[in-house]
Amino acid sequence: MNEAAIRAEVNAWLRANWDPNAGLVEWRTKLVDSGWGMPEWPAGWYGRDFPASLVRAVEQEFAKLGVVGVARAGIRLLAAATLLEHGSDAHKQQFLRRILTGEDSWCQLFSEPGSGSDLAGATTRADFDGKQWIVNGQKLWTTSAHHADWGLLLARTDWDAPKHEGLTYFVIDMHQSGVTVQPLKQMNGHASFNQVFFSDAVVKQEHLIGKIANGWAVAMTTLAHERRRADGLRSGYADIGVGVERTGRIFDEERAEIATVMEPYTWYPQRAGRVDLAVPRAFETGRIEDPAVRQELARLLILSSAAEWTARRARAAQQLGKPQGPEGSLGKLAASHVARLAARVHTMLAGADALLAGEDGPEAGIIAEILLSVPAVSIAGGTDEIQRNII
Amino acid sequence: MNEAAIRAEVNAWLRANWDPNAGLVEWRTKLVDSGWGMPEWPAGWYGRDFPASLVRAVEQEFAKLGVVGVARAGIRLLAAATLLEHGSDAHKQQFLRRILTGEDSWCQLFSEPGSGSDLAGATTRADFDGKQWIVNGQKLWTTSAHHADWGLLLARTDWDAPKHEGLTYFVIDMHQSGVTVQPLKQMNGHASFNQVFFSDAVVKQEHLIGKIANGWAVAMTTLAHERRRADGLRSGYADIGVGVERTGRIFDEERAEIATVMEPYTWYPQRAGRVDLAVPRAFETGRIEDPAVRQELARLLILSSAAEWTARRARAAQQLGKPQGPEGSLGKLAASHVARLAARVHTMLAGADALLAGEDGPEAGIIAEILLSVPAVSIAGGTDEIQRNII
Amino acid sequence: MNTPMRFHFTDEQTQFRDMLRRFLSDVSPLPVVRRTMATETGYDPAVWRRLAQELGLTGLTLDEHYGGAGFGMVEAGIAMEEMGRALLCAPFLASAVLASDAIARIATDEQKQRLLPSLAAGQTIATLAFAEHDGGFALQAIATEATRHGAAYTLTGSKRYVLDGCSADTLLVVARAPGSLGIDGLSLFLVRGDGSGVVRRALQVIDPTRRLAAIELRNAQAELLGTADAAGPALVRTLERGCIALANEMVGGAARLLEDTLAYTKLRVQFGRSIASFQAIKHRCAEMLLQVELAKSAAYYAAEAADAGDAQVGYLASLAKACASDAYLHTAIEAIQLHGGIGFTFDNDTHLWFKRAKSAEVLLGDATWHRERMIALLPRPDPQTKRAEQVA
Amino acid sequence: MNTPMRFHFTDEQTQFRDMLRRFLSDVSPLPVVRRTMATETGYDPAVWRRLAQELGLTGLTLDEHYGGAGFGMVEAGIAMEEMGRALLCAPFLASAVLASDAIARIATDEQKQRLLPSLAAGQTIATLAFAEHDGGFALQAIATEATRHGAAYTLTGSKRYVLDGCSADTLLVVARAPGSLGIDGLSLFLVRGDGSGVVRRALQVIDPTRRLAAIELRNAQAELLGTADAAGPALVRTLERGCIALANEMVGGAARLLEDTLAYTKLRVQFGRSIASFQAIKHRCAEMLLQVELAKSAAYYAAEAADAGDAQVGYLASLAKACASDAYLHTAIEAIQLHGGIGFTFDNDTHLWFKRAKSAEVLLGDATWHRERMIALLPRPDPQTKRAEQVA
Repeated sequence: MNEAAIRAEVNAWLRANWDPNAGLVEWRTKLVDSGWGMPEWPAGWYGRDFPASLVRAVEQEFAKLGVVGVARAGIRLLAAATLLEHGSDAHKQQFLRRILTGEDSWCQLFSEPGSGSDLAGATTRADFDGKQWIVNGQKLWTTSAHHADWGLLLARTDWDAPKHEGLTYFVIDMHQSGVTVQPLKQMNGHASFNQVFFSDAVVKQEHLIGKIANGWAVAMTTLAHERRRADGLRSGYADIGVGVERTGRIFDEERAEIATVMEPYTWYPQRAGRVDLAVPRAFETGRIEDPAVRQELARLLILSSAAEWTARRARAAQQLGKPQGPEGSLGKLAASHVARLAARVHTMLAGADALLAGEDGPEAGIIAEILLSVPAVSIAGGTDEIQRNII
Repeated sequence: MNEAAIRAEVNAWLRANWDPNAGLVEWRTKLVDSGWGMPEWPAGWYGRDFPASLVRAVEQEFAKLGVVGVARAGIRLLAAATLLEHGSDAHKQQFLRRILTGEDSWCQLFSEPGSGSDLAGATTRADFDGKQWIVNGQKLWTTSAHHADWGLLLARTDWDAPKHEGLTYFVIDMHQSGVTVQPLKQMNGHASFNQVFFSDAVVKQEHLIGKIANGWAVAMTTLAHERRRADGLRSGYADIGVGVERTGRIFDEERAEIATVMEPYTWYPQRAGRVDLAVPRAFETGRIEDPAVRQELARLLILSSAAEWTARRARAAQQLGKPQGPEGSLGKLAASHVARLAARVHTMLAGADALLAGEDGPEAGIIAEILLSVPAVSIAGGTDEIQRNII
Repeated sequence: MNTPMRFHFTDEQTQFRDMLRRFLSDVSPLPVVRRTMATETGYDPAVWRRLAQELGLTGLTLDEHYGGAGFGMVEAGIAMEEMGRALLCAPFLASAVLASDAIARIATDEQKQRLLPSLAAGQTIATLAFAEHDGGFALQAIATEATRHGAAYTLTGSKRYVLDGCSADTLLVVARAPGSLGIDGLSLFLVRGDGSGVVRRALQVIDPTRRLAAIELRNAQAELLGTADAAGPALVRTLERGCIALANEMVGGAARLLEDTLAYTKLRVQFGRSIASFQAIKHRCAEMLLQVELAKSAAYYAAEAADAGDAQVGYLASLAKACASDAYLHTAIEAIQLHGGIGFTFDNDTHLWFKRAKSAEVLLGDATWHRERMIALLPRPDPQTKRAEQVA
Repeated sequence: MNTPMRFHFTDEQTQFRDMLRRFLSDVSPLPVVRRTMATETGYDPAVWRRLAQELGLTGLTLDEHYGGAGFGMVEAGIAMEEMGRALLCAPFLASAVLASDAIARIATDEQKQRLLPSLAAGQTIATLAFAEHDGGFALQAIATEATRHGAAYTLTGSKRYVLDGCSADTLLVVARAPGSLGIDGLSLFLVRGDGSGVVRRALQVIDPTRRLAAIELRNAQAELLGTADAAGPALVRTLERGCIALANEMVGGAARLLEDTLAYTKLRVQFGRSIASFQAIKHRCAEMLLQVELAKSAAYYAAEAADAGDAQVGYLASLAKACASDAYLHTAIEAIQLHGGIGFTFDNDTHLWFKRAKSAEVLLGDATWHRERMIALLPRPDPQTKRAEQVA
């Protein structure tokens, strides 16, 4: 296919159909049916079987006009990718469309208390009572469960098989009495995750994905997409409509959608250490004059700048299609060093005020939130979980 | 036995026999035959079967008069302990006496290149040619080989057995053409260890210790004594004749003996970081005025003082017969932290002079030697080896 | 040091520790701590009474003459260490250590006779109000001024970071003579917590187990304790003892965190094996252990030195405080991370110690400040010593 | 930064690197390094000639006009990085970086025409003699004085830590006008290495691959380069480029050490398994890798910024130098320890890089000095930026 032609076609279609004052779902419905919303998807399922290069072209045309795309927030697209690969036509029929329009929100029900990053250790059970599956147990580290309509559930259906071979993959309706969602309060007062309790929760027989006892393979698909998409998804919103002023009903509705999804992550900048505040505060507090502070501040600037540049080098290499060097995998390790050092610097800068939180604390409590959030960086085991759940 | 009586008896015997102007060997011969030199040893073999408490009493009587004891330097006593436990009467007859008089010096031939702390991996071979054992191979990390008369050799005699079961323990005569001792030069210019090469070196059939293929068990005895004695031996000389002026031929000869044994370790204080030099140099160089230096210097003083006090706590608990707490095992880890930090501080204090060594370097080269020696602390694998070899 | 140190606790001291540990786990287990830290005052008067009446802890270091137990810094250190382990929420540091020591050093006999017995009995709670917004915990930076009216005084200024400042009956306020500088001209004053011209406000704190107040003084009625303008040097000593006490509290908390973490990692199974069996975890635990043991040694040594009247106690107090601050914080962060994601949740107890570590790190001056102070107190060695030690 | 950075090397630059790596492993493998570092001059004239004639490295950054290749700091960084990997013993930093840059910035056209071509061709070796015993590498501390006699000058003073000072034909000496202070009144002078009043002495160094000299000047004949008393600012730029070059040399050595250590740990078997499979070793290696990659990023960025004429190049040069100093030393110590006992022996090559790391750490100012300099060069942010970035 010829890229220029594609660009012209999508551009023409957008000019003909895009209306900032339409309803978000209304517009997306039109978009999804047009096949322009997910051009990389199969032609049969709201897509056009486009290769990555053409997909990028389409995305750029969207960006030029600042057009809102299909719903990407949360783990919707992971659910979709999993269903596309392992789901029946009935599943695709029932779920894919409402995923892309944003009507349905999804959550992932894999991790459990204690099992940490060892997903195969799941002990939540699903038993078939002859006409449907009855689920009992508990899941942890689920991010969007509190506003999810559907959940991707990994549950044990065979207790005699080796742990990887006794799991089955389901789609569970989150709106039922057997499902209780509880926010998991953190030491810094926020709650980015939920615990989900199942007591005789019900899963329709037809909502089993793939085959019985084949859940691990299906889950691997979800995780693979999670990793592959992580970056793309995170930037998903950032690069839309740069420089295009975004007014109109549709943008308001989209902003609301984003806000809901982002809400659990408002403290993440603090978790990262808020290096951006270090220099301004060093000057404002006058602590910049303290030679010991100067040394630590310099250490922080060195570490954070070098870490950022290392990430940029990795991205540049990637964009040039160069073989991915080791520098790509170092982000997390660097981030935890930065966060710890930033906390030390912010403590030095705050002086005795480091004792105080909320309105009494420096920066109206932001500094206290930093000090109480950095330990979350590079939590053994937990980390990947947490990182992956970020959109 | 009554301690007071023992003290009186040994004191009387010492007053009757001790002569600072006698020859070292002459005196020790008398001492060894008297059984006062090694009272914890069996009565049949130059000892008196004394319990630890009485041994300590005897040692104190020696210390009071500043009397020179039996030869303890190097690994003599490890050899002796091993022979006492696994040697035949003939072995004891031939070796024990000359060990205690200091006439014979010994070395340990266990470690090999590559095998690091995995002694059982030894590949030096010993083959029986019908009347004697022929040794070929190489040993590493042997400390006193360059002045040793005899060596404790662990060699493989069975190549089909599991690695621990194919080893045999020998005593080898170091004075023969088949044995070549080469000092192992270190990055700091010193040589604390030797490499020993065997090419068709000979071991008399009767110098096999214990049984064939039972070498590992015998070696364990040597290592056990090594660990148990390490501290005692290290302080072996320190607490002798405190406050007694030590003049006379016998002391000169002992000093010479000590010097020979200590020679490979002259750089060990530098390896430890020479914290004692930090404060004086900080003042002398005027760098004490630099706030960044003050922070690092304080860190060093905190770390080294706390490490010393931790060791003192461990010793105090030990002396009170209290159950040994964890603080005992932390010395090495602490030492490596101290050494690294000390090197950093000495570098800061030296300024540009940290580039210089020898006479051009600060403290006539001592600082350079510190900087080039600290990496030896807590060498992975190697460490224990090195530590244990210290007398 | 010229005084011979013991480097171990006597049997009596060990018994005291064991008794205290049992008592605290009985009267203030973690559920009680969580309940107490959610209250307004932040401590439980009932627990405080039992501490006073059953153990006489409130008068631990005061003379028998005033109804105290007459113990030294070592015993106070043991008490603080156990309280740090148990995360006890109580005005012990404020009242039984800082305030009691300040009065004992500075007040006249008549004043001691009048004030100490009720403190020793735990009937009244006192605190030392010296820190201010500018300059934090440095006595030199105190700006609050005392104005003399015949025999009486009035104080005007703003105190901040006052330990248990809202629950204390008695405020010991440090103020300076107009125009004085540094630690010269400082006096210690007695101010009634509910006195006129005193406005107290609870500060929002990072550590809910340690309450702080801001206190506004506007011509507040005050009674001079001891001699005017001469309290500076004594207050320095008092704060040094406070640092030693705090260092001991910190090692107690750090040691407890280490134990809990080791237990948890042994317990927690991942990929079919206890995560404690992962070598990397072992190494991190060994490093924690080292930090904790070093900090213990420094805290114990400083306490022993204080009782021995060691001339270097100021240096040693700063050393212990700096050492414990870094060790506790390091241990707390590691503890949270080795607990995995669950260690970051509010229901897991680890963060309670983390927050305590954070407040202890800053209280009475952070590690950087105390490291600088160490060097400032370092005696210039005479050239001989160096050469002498070179052989060692 | 406002200039758009590439964050990658062009294909030409990558080819230059590959070619250089092959060349160095061919002309200066480790046996040659060991032989060369044992010689009196500490470098091999034959290798130097090949560097000049076959690769034109000696004129890498000089204008074509003077027979140079006209390349920038990035290429110089690549050259330094490869030389650091290979532990090349040669006066490249002294002559091709510091001296060449100083002349190019300061000298008159006539002087450049006279001096640069032979430097570019590698026929003469020059070095920059600025550091002195008191004050080390700080230009402000220079005490050597220049006395004017009509058009001529004589210099008197003591220079120290002069790179390749004994083998250089030409000494570029920094001296000050009598009575001047700071970097004001500094001039750059040309002094013949064998000139009268010049006494050169090789210093005993910690790193045998990098030679230093002490140079005594007693009324030494000198030719003023460029304008009198105005060389200060230019010399600051020259030393910044020296720091960037040195930072690149350091990351080359560190990266090589890391590779060797990984290879060794994979190779070395203990208790029947490769020690690389020990998780604790893996973690130490991951930490080394992080340090090396961070230092690379800083060194590359600074070089690119220098070529882009970035106004913050001074700040970035100090950042890169401080980052690389700590990373290289950390890597070198870890490398020795992970090699086990053998890593501490003279026959094992690891210590050669360790010593290079040690000399690079100190040369041109240590990490503490450059961290302080970074902050001194930090622009005071306007209050807006902070709020702005808060959302990011």
